Amino acid sequence: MEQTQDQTPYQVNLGELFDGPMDLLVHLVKKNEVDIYDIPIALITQQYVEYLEWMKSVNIDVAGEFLVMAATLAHIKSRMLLPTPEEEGEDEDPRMEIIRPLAEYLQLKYAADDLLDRDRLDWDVFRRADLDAAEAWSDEEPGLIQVGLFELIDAFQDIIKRVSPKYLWDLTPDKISVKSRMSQISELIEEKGSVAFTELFETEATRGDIIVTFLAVLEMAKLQLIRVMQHVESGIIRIFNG
Amino acid sequence: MDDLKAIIESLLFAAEIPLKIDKIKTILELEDRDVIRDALTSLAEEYESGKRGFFLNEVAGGFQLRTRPEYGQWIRRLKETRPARLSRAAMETLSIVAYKQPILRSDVEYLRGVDCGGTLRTLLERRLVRIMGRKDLPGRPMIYGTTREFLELFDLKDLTELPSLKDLKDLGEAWPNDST
Amino acid sequence: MDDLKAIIESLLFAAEIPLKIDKIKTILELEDRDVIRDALTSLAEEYESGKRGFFLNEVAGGFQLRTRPEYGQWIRRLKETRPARLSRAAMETLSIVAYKQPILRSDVEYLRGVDCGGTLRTLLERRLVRIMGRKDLPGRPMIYGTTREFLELFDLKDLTELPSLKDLKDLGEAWPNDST
Repeated sequence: MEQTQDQTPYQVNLGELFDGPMDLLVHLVKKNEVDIYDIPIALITQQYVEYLEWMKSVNIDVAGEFLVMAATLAHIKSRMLLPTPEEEGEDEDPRMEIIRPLAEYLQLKYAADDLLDRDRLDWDVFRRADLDAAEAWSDEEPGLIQVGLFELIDAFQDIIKRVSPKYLWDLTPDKISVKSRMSQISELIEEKGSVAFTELFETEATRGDIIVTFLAVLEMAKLQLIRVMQHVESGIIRIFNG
Repeated sequence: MDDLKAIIESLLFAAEIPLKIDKIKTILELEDRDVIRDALTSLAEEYESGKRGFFLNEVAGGFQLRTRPEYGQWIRRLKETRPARLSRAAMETLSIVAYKQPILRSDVEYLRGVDCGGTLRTLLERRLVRIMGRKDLPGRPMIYGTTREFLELFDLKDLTELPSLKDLKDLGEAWPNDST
Repeated sequence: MDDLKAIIESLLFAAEIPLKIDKIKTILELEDRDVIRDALTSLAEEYESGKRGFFLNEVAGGFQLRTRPEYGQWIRRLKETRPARLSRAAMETLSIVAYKQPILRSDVEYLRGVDCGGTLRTLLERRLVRIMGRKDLPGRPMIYGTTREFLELFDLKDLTELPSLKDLKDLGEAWPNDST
């Protein structure tokens, strides 16, 4: 799909000219027509820094990641200047630190181009218009449902935006684990009718899991989703549907 | 098939509403309506004599490709087995049950601000939501939770795999350059 | 055209998403996949030799009728709504997810050298990327992958059909497109 080329002057930031420091590096390597596997690191570092300076001078916001890359380049440059101790003569070329990710980035950039060169749906080729699209959204439709996780959380977020923040209790991992365990226990009881308390722990591995299971049972008992009964003689505790 | 006919066929194929001759004329920058009419007639004859899966229907002042009526039974089967989507309302209700379970219908309705009896019933029928039990309150209201089918639908191992609101918030806003 | 072929043509015509052979088999209550495959091959050849307005495309694990790419310019005139575009940043992120999936956001960001939350969100909203689950790491980060819609958009049968990554040493003077 085509690129957005219009950049309004007062809104420019470096991220709009270049999609990040890697993109700027690609631009410099390309401009200098140098081999990516034999980058003249001093030259590229100098031009990279000059670029950032120029950006700042025309009031363009330079994002942090561009500065991180400048530091990386400077570091590689300094390592190139250091004499290599003979016993470490087989050390890797310091430039590999930047060449490797740059090469991979380039490969994937080419791949993106390859994808765009294909016959794109709704641009080069078209399928038949979806005449029944509206109907497909009805509640009455039986059968399978086609939906993604993103839609689910997106729907939930919309609701959260609408209701008061006091209702927004935090879903910490522990709380979610307990909920998840509650759901599993509930399924188990539904299947078997009842389950021995100890059975719930047999497959548990970690201490954390045991606590989660225990909290789940407590919460379910509190909500009266389950009934906890102890056998008078054997002492075995069994859990039944509430 | 000559080019003009093929192009007109492709336009008919992709059009959402019956295609008027004048519209084809404008798109193809043609002077002459007759050329278009001839092409349409020729296409219609071809579909008929070739006994194809669809035919050219003159309808609502334009032309539209439609599947042959005698194949209606098969098409209906196709549509029946089509993966349905959940309505926005059902999606909202499902997300509340998923994230807040175990939850009462009244709490779902408090969050959505509307009656949810219908959507909850739909979700129960589709086995995405189930009744986990009843709460010890006047009227013994039902408590809802999600099912194993729910996990399967979203390809989740368990509920801890559900993305949290924080996950979504961490992504930030959609990229402004991408017109959605 | 024999009846089976015509019926399959009508199914292809009416289907919203690429039609799988198994689906056709179920709808028509056939025993034999080969009959269906033969009919599809024969249809594809007919569309090709007859140079019709559309062709049979094998995509996303199924078959779909699509208008010929050389007529894209005319159909674009017909469709007044402009297709949603993806920015360069979104395309880069998408290709990384496609080639490296299942992948974490942090790995996408390592490769691109920039924050990718916004572009990932765009891609999720467009259903080109999906959440595949969570990784068992601190913070339980989400794992991303591509969708059927991704395959459909770029005319791919499946992920193995992704263009192979190029060996940079063979590329010589060719550079990927960029804004410069």
